[in-house]
This record gives sequence, structure tokens and C-alpha cells, in this order.
Amino acid sequence: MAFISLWVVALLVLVAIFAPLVAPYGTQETDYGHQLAPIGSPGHLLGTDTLGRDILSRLVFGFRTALLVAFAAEVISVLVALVVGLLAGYRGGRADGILMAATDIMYAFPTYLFAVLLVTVFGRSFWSVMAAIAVAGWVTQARLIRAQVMTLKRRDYVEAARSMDAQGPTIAMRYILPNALGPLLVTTSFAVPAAITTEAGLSLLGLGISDMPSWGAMINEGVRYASSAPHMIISPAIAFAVTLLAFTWIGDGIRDAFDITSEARR
Amino acid sequence: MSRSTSPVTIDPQAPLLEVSGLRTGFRRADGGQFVAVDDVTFRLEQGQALAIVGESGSGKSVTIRSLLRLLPRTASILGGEARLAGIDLIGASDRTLRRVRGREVGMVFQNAMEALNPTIPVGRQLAEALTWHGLCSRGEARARAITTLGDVGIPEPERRARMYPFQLSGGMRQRAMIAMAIIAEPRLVVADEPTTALDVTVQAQVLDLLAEIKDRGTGLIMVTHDLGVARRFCDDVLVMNQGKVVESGRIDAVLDSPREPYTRMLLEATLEVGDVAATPPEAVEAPVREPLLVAERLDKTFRSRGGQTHAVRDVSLAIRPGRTLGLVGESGSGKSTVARLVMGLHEPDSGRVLLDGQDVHGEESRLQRRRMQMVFQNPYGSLLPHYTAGANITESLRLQEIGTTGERTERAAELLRLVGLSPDDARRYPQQFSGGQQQRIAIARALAPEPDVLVCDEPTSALDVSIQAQILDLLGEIQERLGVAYLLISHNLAVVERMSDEVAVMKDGAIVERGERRAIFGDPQHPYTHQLLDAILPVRGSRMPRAAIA
Amino acid sequence: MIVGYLEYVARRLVRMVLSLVVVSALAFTLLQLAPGSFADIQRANSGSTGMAGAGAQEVAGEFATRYGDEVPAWQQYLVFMKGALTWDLGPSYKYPAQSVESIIAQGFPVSAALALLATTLALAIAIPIGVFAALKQRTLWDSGSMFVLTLGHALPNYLTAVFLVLVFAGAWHVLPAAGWNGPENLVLPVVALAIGPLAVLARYVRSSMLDTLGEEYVTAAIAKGGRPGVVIRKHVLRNSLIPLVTVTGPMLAALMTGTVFIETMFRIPGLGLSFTQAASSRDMPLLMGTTLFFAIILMATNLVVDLLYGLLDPRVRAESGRKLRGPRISRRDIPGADPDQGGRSGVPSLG
Amino acid sequence: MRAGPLTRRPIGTVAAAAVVALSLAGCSLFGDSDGDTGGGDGDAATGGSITVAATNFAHIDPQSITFGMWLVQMGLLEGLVLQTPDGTDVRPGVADEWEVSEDGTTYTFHLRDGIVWSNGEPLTADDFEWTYERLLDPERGASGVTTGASSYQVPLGILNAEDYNTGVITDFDQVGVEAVDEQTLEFTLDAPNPGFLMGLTYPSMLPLNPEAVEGEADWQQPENWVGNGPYNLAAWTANSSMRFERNPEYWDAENVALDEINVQLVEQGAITTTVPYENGEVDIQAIGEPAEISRFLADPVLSEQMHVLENAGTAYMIPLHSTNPVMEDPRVRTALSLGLGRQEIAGISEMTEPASTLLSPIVPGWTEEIAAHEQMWGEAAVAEAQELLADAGYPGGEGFPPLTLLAGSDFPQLDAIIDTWGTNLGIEVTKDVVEVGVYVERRYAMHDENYVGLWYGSFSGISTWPYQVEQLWSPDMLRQAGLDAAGYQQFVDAQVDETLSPGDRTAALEEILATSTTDEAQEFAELVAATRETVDEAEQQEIFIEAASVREDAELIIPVTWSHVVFVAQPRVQGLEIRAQADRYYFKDLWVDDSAQ
Repeated sequence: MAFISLWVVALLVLVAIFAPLVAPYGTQETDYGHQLAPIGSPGHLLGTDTLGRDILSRLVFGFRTALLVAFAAEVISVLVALVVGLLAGYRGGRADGILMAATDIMYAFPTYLFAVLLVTVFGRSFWSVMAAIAVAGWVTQARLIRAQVMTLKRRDYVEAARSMDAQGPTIAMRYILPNALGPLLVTTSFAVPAAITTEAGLSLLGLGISDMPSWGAMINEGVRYASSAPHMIISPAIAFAVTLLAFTWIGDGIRDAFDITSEARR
Repeated sequence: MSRSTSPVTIDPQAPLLEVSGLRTGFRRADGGQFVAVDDVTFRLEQGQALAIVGESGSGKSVTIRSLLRLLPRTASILGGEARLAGIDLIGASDRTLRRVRGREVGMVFQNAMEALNPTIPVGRQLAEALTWHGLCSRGEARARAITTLGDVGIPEPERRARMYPFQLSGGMRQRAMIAMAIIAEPRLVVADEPTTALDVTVQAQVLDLLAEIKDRGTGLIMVTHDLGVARRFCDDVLVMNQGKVVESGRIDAVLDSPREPYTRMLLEATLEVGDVAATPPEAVEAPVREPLLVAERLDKTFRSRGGQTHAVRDVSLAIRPGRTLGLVGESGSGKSTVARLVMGLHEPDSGRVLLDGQDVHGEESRLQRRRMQMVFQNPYGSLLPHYTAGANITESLRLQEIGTTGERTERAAELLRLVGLSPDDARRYPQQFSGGQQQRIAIARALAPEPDVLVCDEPTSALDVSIQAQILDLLGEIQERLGVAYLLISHNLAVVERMSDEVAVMKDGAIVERGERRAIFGDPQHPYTHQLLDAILPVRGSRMPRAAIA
Repeated sequence: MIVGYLEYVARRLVRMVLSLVVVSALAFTLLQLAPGSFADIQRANSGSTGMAGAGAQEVAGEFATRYGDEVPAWQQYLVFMKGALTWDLGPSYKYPAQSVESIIAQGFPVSAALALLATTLALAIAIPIGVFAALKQRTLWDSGSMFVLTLGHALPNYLTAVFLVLVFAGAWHVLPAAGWNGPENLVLPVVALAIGPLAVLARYVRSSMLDTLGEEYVTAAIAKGGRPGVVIRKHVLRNSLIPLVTVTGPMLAALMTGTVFIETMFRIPGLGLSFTQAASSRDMPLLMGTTLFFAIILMATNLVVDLLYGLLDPRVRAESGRKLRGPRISRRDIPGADPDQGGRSGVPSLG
Repeated sequence: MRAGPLTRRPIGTVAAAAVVALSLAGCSLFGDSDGDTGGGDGDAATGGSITVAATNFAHIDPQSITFGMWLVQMGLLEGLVLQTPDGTDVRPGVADEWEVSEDGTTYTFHLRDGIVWSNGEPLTADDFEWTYERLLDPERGASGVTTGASSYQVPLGILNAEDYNTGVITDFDQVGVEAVDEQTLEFTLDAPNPGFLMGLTYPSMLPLNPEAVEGEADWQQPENWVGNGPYNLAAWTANSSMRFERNPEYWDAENVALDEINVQLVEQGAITTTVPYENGEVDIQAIGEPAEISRFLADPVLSEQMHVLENAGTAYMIPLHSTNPVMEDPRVRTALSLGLGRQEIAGISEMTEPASTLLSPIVPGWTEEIAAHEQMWGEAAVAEAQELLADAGYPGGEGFPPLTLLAGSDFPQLDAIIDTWGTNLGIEVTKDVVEVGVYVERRYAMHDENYVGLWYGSFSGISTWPYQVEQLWSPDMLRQAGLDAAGYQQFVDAQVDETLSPGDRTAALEEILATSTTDEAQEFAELVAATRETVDEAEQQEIFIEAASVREDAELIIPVTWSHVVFVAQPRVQGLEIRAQADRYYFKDLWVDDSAQ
């Protein structure tokens, strides 16, 4: 499953990168003569929307946006999480106390408020939506890394390194980090579909990206037309499900892979 | 208590257990078959005890688990026969087998902490063995559980029966485990390494209990890697290696005059206290030099949320250049904490560690610290999994920026040769080596910065005896060639005796006795040291008991 | 030990209160930073022809008397916190005739009922499936059920809800599409809410079962002669399901604090709806009130989960005096538990 | 250590808790609505209930503009007069007769004998006077057409009402409303107003019960409700639903057919589909999604259930204030108006038409001539637009500064506007869809770039000339739109100037508007003022038409499309006639016939 998923994701990423080559039309290209054309219409494989724009093309470009948002948000939240998680996990003490307090607070704080603020102040742009997703995600990641680091730092090889007079930062970067990357990769591969979902969710609440074609907007529109123009929801929903499934299975696969190696080491 | 009639047909004339040609295989990931137990045949009579001995991976545990078909999903019995008082165990239906399990055959596991359900009180777990077989009512079962707990020597059995496994001490847990195996008064008790996880003093008590059970006429099969344990309790022995029975017979006969080279090797590799005393003292005593490493009045308390452990109390040590100080004690005695304090991995609450008169914990300690290196118990865990053997060995040099890349590669090759490996091994990763080889790499790594002191924390306790002997030999050679001083930490008295010049005995964080090796082993002063030495089970019958040496 | 236990609970409560203060202050600050005020938005919402100053008037007259006009923000915050302490949060801007606490008191039972039902449904289905899949590990049953569950989980709950409505109300006319008039209105939203958690829980149960099945004490129980059914019931199931508390608790809390999409789509008068409306209309008292209430619910659930875990697992209970620490799992650690994210989150199932 | 019963069966406990909690909550969880129908046992024309969908609201005070006020008017409260079902005239309500003075400035209403509130207390003329004093209370805010504003309609022209409302005068006795005796209410107008009677049907003029409103308890809650309409408020679950039950005290109770009205409250902007309607959960619903409309139109059964009110709404654009003067150039504004692909934009929905004027043809006496240009769309219009743009210095859109289109929510029309401007004029426009809080700030901010805002209004007000010209796109609004950057700044400063008294501020703002705006805007304001000068209805309409035409010529507010309002109603619903005006229909006129197909 994970293997097939890997191919699917690779294909999707290629599609996203080469969106302008793949998509038969531009995202804003209107065809007032052929509005709401159903799936399989000549020239419009997946039909058209209310302005006669090609749904396939919008899906392709929308996927590009979704991936970009998800990856960018993940990169940011992972970077923040790495710094905080390493610090808290390795140094412990006050750094850890602060992280855990922040965790308590973030846990009880509605992410939605952050999203509203970011999106209202900075507009419904790519950057603010991305930041909103990153804000929502970093705490979980940081805690995960912290837990991982706490386990790893009790490993004998870390003691061994310390006995070789390695200093804190060296140990954190050279010995702990590489071994914490596996689990991090797993969470990241699960976080990407979550970020895509969040983007769509924000869009549903009127807080999504408005200046780029986005899946969220398409789904939002599709839901609106669900009973009268079902083709507007079916293709985005299927694309959505396939992408999310593929990423989830990759995550499963990576996790299994790590489990197997850890078993072999035992 | 009279035995209720057995639900399965028992042939009282038949031998208690008869096993012939037993073969058990595991499905490998590549679809192939790995035969873990190959053609095992033996026979056990009522009231007899059989020891199955062998090193790890010899198939001894799989053998006994095959008898009750307690095998993982990937394993299957490929052939052979096993009859318990006439009942065919291999061909038995699940239903029949269930009636045998617990009722006719009780099983004792290695680690009671794992083999007892953590969320069910001990008494209930015992009672289950009765109620599940319909041997008595719930109320009676509860009462018998308490009685049985008392029988295995657990004080206040009524109160203990209501406790959860984690609330009992290690020794008590193991007794409860045994009680669970015998509560239904089975004909046969199968014990899988029943004392391996225990300290020697506790081991002695548990073994006494097993002896008692045997004396009641119950058959006993004991799987163990400890020949001393086997010799102490068993009538017969089965020596296994790589799934096959190498040698079998009366235990005295096999251990005193082994016929097979493997058995001989095993016996030779087994260290015993007294081995060293028996050999003549070294011809030339090295001149006594000033101590290289001195630990003065170390004290360390660990605090956790709401509790604290006084791990090390007022411990002082001195190690002379090129000599070995053995630090011996049971688990939890604080010996590993001492090692870490000495290494500077923990800061002591009070006291200091001086290397050549310089404080290891001070600001200027970095250079000092490099002169001490450490070898850990678990070789794999102490090696970086994502570094090659070569990189692992030279990591400390790289950290200190000593030498060029070429020089470091050169050094790695040299060290690999020193520890008995090939320079080509430098390119392989830790997981591609066996446990013994991994420990060699760990030793090579520790030697890389040319230390003056090597702190070895249980360096061989994760290894099989044959490998233990090799590693100890290696450490001895290295000391001879390089003049490194050792702080050797072990729970194994034989290892300490073999390696040390001086010995310190730890209990509850404090050193209770210290002195020259011969003084400690020959004329112990402290009752605790006595207790430790008394708990030792001799392997070689020809050897005189310890008391005779004294 | 009782003293230690109480001390632990007391410490947790203190930490909770401190966190709540920070949460409220943070929310208040963010609200001050957000553009637009309640009155502005009311004017704009008409979608009609109002122009600047064409009569912008303080709609919530009571607000001025409660918080004072033109008082510095920090003083407003103090007034709010004083109100929060006495459970008297004053009137909402948007619903000037109603107090914030009465809005919460009306909305919460609805959200809570929905959450309880969805969680119960999810558990009722997930546990048997998870157990079954674990027992049939590596068979078609196992991979098949997990495949279907992952599939159900891959769609966010708003999409699931749309399809449920289209099928059951649109095509088959067997259930109402929306509204809140009787039990029949519960079916679709509860199912839509349950699917995500169901998948997560089933996967969790399965892997927890597999872990337990590998335990030596299970082998020991078999060695005692237990029938498979008995061993599974008495030794495997119990220990596999105890950790479920740590997943289910936060999941329930997340659902209880409102599920915006589902409540909007099915027109369910729950708290999630009130909260998002309050946020978008900058209804400060209501927004602060709901935020604080949510925080309390979430943190209290965390505490309850920790304590419950201690009750269920004697090992943890025994440590309560020193360090009773149930596994700390937040709702965001659990995919499908965070309604803000439409039913998914950034962390793998905890298997 | 105690292994108590608590350690057992955690899951069972949770499930049990859920069941218990639900059964406890059961009685109150769904409100107290019983959901089923009273069912009259008389003829088919009485009894029964219907369910309607309505946009959600927070309160139902008819004096404050919300979606709630429409519902109040449909059945909870009744004014002096009601509109006839077709919306062309009025019929008696609380008042059974009335007189108009010769000069058309005094209206005297006689309340029915024995008319009472739902609590049985008599309903008097004093109640009306009290109600209107509350309506005009300056503390409650100025009148307007936007949510939260006072719903008073200035064009009604009640003497001194506007001055009292803005605080210029403080004595309510000077306002032209007087309870002569218990059953007689007299209005004095400052000028004749042919639309006055129709204006009285607007929600703001509904009577409120003084005791209930002034009482401690919340008068808008069912338990405290005192009304005079055919129905009483029986249940209200906020954000979800409402239930009306017949009011036995209503004067015409015997002619009210339905026992119960259920209202489903739908969140504004929430995704609504017709599934509940097609599933039989809703009897009457408005639909707006083009795809749904097309599907209904194409379906032989569903199309029969459609009630269409043509051209009831207008979408329009207003350039926002900017320091960039490009939009102050009338040629640019005209080019933008003519360059719009109105046909393409309207083509998105079968229920939209290109708009040539702000005023829709629904207003009696509307004429194509008020449009700013003969051809508002088509090739010729585009050609003219291109020429004007070139004249202004941007041939083919070249060098035209970036333009941003502001909107509070996203819909396809926005994309179509941007698309057609791009195609026709070669200018680049960016969509700026913002969250509502940002939207209000951007709406009134002074921008550095060029901004255009798009609005959609579905005017359920009164389609009389005074209302459409004086109340919607009012003189002040147009003159504000016509202010240049400096003028607008002055205007905003004056608004927030604390040193000015209410009267002084009104004067100062008027001064700025009168002097700094465009000539057309000022001319429009003066023409509207001039309508008050005449007592002749025809003459007045002439001036209004002229004013409307000047408003179009100013091209400060650009009409985009007119849209039809579409209702669907189940065949069983009888008596539904959608009016153009105000509240579309009254519940009292409806009945159900379950045999109808």
C-alpha cells in the first residue's frame, strides 16, 4: 500500500510541479458558453464550473497550492518544533517547563482564533493561511520530538558520546537528531494531508486562500452545488481522498519500516 | 489435598514425559524455514529434574514451548512426538491441550514482571488456574491461592494476594509466578530461565523453592544458561547448540567428564569463583604505584517528583595505573552510578574525582576526561547505529579534531586489529556484527583516544559465556599491552575475581568491604560478602567448595 | 498516598488555573489586534448601502455600562476576568438580551450530547473491529477492515456529511437533512462525526491489542490452560482498552467543544456555531466566554483522563503519590479529534 | 490499595454515561417543540402547519434592522395597515379605517373596536405613540438600511421625525405622531407622501407592547412574548429554529388557517442546498444558486413549484476612496461601467439580468431613459469604454494602475467581473475577498491603491420612488462617494470631531458634502430635496425620475446586474403570492391542502 502510495504521491507532486503543462486550460480561463458542463464533456474531462472554467485545470493548480501550503507550513512547524523539542528534551529543566506550559496553553487555545487573526490581519493570502496551519501544528511536533529526544538521550550511545567529551549541541545535532528524524518523518507525512484538510476547512469558514486556486475553495463551492451540479464536488472530493489516503499510507509505511528496523535491533 | 480426577486420559504407567525427534521451525521473512529445534529427544520420569542448557539461540526455550505449543504465530512444529503420561501433546486437539496446560503442566517464566498481568491482583491470577479447569469454586480457588502463596514462602499471603505484581518485590514476584505454576498441582513444571533476572541472593531462595517442588514428586524441566543452577537441581542434562542436542545424560557425568567438544568449551568458558585462587599467584608483583584515579567521598542523591533515591553514599575509590579495581554488587546497589560519577557523566552532590590529582568535574576538566573512557553493558545500544564501525571508533578523535581523516582511518584499522577484528570491518555498520564483535568495537572506540583509565560497566553481562571469556581475555591482553587501568563493574563475582587486583563490594549505595582480591574472596569480613559468596553455585564438581579454600 | 494524590490533583488544578489566565489573556490580546469591531461588522453585514458614519452607534449599550466606554483594554480584561470568576459574563453583543453564560448553558448540552453519542458510536463499532482485526492479523479481514476505515478517515467530516445528506435525505428521503427537532435529526450528524474517530479508535485498538497479545502474561495465561475467549476477555482486552481512555477523552472533549462544520451544516444549535459566529462578528464577551469555557473543558478532560487512567491502571495509580502521570495526549495528537481541522490532525494514530 | 468496581469495564461506563446524559437532556435538548401538527378537524382549509426557511438572526426587534424583523412582520406583529397579497395596495390591519387630509399631510387612523394584545390587554393608540417614540429615540441610533441601524424610513416624512432622531430637536411632542384618543392615531407629515400608507407596512411601524418591552424579562423570548399578530412566538432555539402558534386573541383569528408555523433558521452565508426542501422538511424556501435554479427550471415538477419575483435585487459597485486620483476621472468611471461584461456576468444564473440602472424595473413608472448610456453593454459600449480609457491616458489598459475588487465573500460573479474587465479593457484587477472584520475596515479606509467594492442588495423594502431614490443610494451616500481624497478626509475628521454638537456636526458634514462633491452628486441631492416642495404626486415622480437619472449619470455607483428572487413552495402550500415588497407574504394568507399535487 505504502509503495503504491509513494508512486501516487510522486505522480501528484510531478503534476503539481508541472501544473502549467498538465492543465489543459488556465485557472481563470472562462468559457461562458459551456458553464456547468458535466464530467466527460468534450474538451472538459471533469466538466466546468459556474463560469465555464475547466475543473481539471483548477484541480491541478489547486493541488499545487495545497501542496505548497502544506509543505511550507510543515517546514516551518517542523523547524520550530525541532528547535523547541530538542531544547526541551535535551536540556530539560526550565526549557522543558516552558514548552510544557506552552503545550498546555496551546492545547486549550482555539486554533481558530489564531487563524482568524492571521487571516484578517494579513489577508486571505497564501502566507497567512500557511502560518495559521503552522501555528496549529508546531506544538504537537515539538512534543513528539521532545519525547523522542528524552528517550534517545538515555541511550548508551549518548552516554558514550558524553564520555567522549562531546558537548550538548554536538550531541543534540550529531547523535540525537539523526535518530529522531524517522518518527519526525512519520508525523510529517501524516501532517501534510492534515494541513491540506485544514486549508480546506479554513476555506469553508471563509478564511481560506482567495488569491490562488485552492482545493478548499473548490470543495466549498462544490458543497454548495452538491445537489444540482454534483460533478463540482465529486472530482475534488475524489482527488482529496486519494491524496489524503496516499499520504496516510506513506505515513503508515514509514512507521512500519521503522518498527521493523527497531525489531531487528532488539 | 487430593487430586481430582484428570479430564484427560492419563496413563500412569507411561513415563512422565517422552519426547522424540521434535522439530520446530520458524517462517522467515523471505518465506524460508528456520529450524530452531532439530530432532530433540529426551525422557523424564516422575520426580526427576531435567536441565536444558545452552547459549542464547540454542533452541532450549523453543523446545519447552513447543511441548505446550506456546509458540509465536510464525512458528510451527514440523515433526516429532511428545507424550506426557501417555497423552500425545503434538497431535492433541486444542481442547485437550488446554486441559493439559496449567493442569498437568505448570510453566514458570523468566521474568515474572512480564508474565504476570500488571492490572490483575496476584491472587486472582492464581485462582484462575484453578477455576479455568473447573477444579473448584471461585471461593475455594481464592482460598487456595492464598494457601499456595503461603506455601511458596510469601509472608502475609492474604494481603499479598490482593496486591498487583508491581507492588511485590522481585523475589516475591518470582515466587508468585511459581505458585501460579504449581497451584493446580501439575505433574510437570517447566521453568524457562527462572532465575536469570534475579540477583544471586534471591536466586538461591527461588531455587530452594523449586527443589522443594521437585521433592514433592513433580517432574521438573529447567531451561538455563547457568550450569551452576543446572548442576544444583537437576538429575539429567540436555546440552543444546543451534537447535540440536549436543550431549545428554546424568548431569554429574556430563559436567565432570564431557564427551563433546562443545560441552567442554562451554565448561571451560564458564568462570567460577575460585578459578583464579586455584592458579598460582603471578611470579612478579608489579611495584605498587601511586593511585592514578581517586574518588573521594562521593555522594549522590537523585530527586524525582516527590521522591528521592540516595544512590551513592560516601564512596571512595582509588585505582592504580595498569591495575583493575573490581566493583561488585547486586542490582540497585549504586555501582553504575559510581561509574558515571567517575566518568563525569553525573555531577556528585559532594566529594570529588581526581585524575592525577586534577579534578575531573572542574572547569578545566576536558583534557582530563579524555584520559578516561567507558565500555557499556549493551554494546549495540552504545554504538551509533547510523555510523560505521570505523566512524564509531574514531568519533572521539573527530570530536577532538585529532589527526587528519587519513590518520584516523589508519588508527581505526589499528584498533580493529587490536580487538581482534579485521580492518575491513571499519566500513560495516554495528547491526551487521554479532554481540561479541560489537563489544570489541566498543572497546576499540574506548581505546581510540589512548585513555589511561577504562571504566567497564558490566562489559560482558549481555553476552554468552563463550563470548564473555573472549572479551575478558581481550581486556586482559589490552591491559598488559597498553597499561590501562580498569574500573570494572559487575554483578558477576567470577568475572570480578578473574579480572581484578582489588575489589570493592557495594550494597545500598555504600561500599561495605574493600581490599585485595585474594583477601575478599578468600577471607571476606563483611556478612554481605559472605552472603554473596555463599549464594554461588559451583559448576565443576571436582572443584572444592569455597569454604575449603578459606 | 491519599495525601500525595490530593496534592497531585491540587498541583494540576493550580497549573490549570494559570494556563487559563494565560489563555484568556492571549485570546483577549488577539481580539484587540483583530481588525473590525462588533458595531462595524453589524453595519457591513447588511450588504447594503450604509456609509461611513451614517449612524454607527454602539449597539450593545450594556457593554459600555459593564466595561466602561473608552477604558483601556487591560481594564476591560480585568472586568471580564472578574465576571468569569463569578460566572457572570454579562450580555453578548450579538444577543444583547442574553447573557454569555446562558448562551453557553444552552449550546453546551447540545454539543455535549452530540459528542457523547458520536464517541459512543465510534467506540461501539471501533472496539469490535479493532479486536477482530488484531485477532485476524495479516488476513484479508484485517487489511480489508483497516482499508475501509482509512478510507472513511481520509475524507474530512464535512465532506462525509455532505455525502450522507445527499444519500439519506436527498436520494432516499429516509432521514432529515437538517434541523434540530427530534432524535431523527441526530442520526446523520452523529454518524458524520463518528466516522473519523471511529477509524482512529479502531486502528488504535488493533495495535494496542497486537501489543498486548505479544505480552508474556498472555502466553502465561494460555499456559495456565485458559480458553482463547477467556484469555482475550480477561487478560488481553482489558489491558488493551485501558490506554483507549487517553485517546477517547480528548476526542470527546474536542467534539464537545463544538464541531463548527457539522453544526452549521445540520443547523444544530451547539457551541461551535456560537463560537465561530462570535469570532467573526467580534462579539467580545461571547468569544471570550466560549474560549475560556472551551479551555476549561479541554483541560478538565485532560485531568479527568489522567485520573481515570490512574484508576484503571493500578501501576499508574500506585505512582499517584509521587508522579501520577497518565500519558499526556492532547486532542491534536489524535487524528480526527480536532474539529478545527475538519477531523484530521498532524500526528499518526498512536499505534 | 483497593481494586474496586471502578476498575472494571471502562467502556461500558462511558456508554452508560452517554445514555444517561442523553435521557436527562432528552426533554430539553431539542427545545420544547413537539414537531407534530395540531391538525384542525374542520375543513381542509384550516389547521395544519408549514415549515419555512429563513436567514438566521440574533433578535426580532422590528425597530432594529435584522433579518428577524421580516419574520415579525410576517405573522407576529401587525401594523395599522397590511399590504394586499399582490403588494399593490394596502388593506386594513389594526386600523379598520383612516382619513387623509386635503393637503395630504395628515393621516388619521381609527383602531378596531376591542382590539387586544395576545395577553388580552387592549391595544391602544398610545401604544403606537410609545412605539414610535422608541423607534426615533436618538439613543437607539440613526435610521438606515443596514443591520443594527434603526429601521425608521426617512422618506416616510413624518414631521420632525428625522430631526428628533438625529438629536436636533429633543421634544417628542413636536414629532408628527399623536394618539388623539385610545382608538385614534394621527400622523402629520412635512410634505405630502403618496407612498405613506405603503410605508406603514414596513416593520419599523409595527406596534410593540410597552409593558413587555420595558419589563425586566427579555420580551423577545417565547415566555415573555406579547404580540398582536395572527401568531405568537411559541419557541425559539437560537441558531436553529422557531415555532409560531396561532394567537387566539387576534382580531381575525377565524380567518387564519394554519395552526403552526415552523421556522428553520439558516446561518447567513452557510452552505444551503435544496435537499431539505426536496426531502419535504421545508415547505417554503428561497433559492439562489444558479445551478439549483437551472435544475428546478428544467424539472417539469419542480419548475411548477417556483415562485419568481423578477428583478428584485441589484448588484452594484462603488469606487472606494483612494489617494490615487485615477477614479476621480469621470472618463475612467464611465469606461469601467461600459467595459463590464454585464451579459456574461448575468449569464452565470438564469435568474440574473444585466442591469442598466440601479433602480430596477420593478418600480412603477421605471423607464430605460434614466440609464446613463443608451447602450450599457455590447460591442458599442465596449468600444466606447475603450475609447474613453484611451482618452484618459490608458489605451488598451496600458499603464492603468492596479485595481482591487473588494468583497466580503467569494462568488463567481467576482471572477466574471475581473475576467470581462480584463478582456474588454485590458486592465488587471485583483480580487480581495476578506473576512468580515477586515472588510468593514477596508470599506471606509483611505486606500493608496485603487479599490472598487461590490455589493449585492436584495431590496425587500418598498419599491416606491421615494424609497428607491431617497433611502437607497441616498443623496448623502452619492455625495460621499463623489468626495475626492481631501474632501473625504475632511468628512471623516468632522465625523469624529468630539467638539461638535450633534447639530453642528450635521451642518459641518452637509457643508463638506455640498461643496466638495461632484456636480452631479450635488445636483442629485438638490433634486431629491425638491421633491418635498410639491404636493402633486405626478410632478413629484417626475422630479424623482430626473434625480434618478442624474444619479446614474454621476457614475459614482455602477449598476451590474438585476437578479430575480426565487422561492420554491411545496404544492400543498396554498395562498402563496410573492410580493415585490417588504416581507414577500403574510402567514395569515396561507393554508395547506395536502391533496394538492
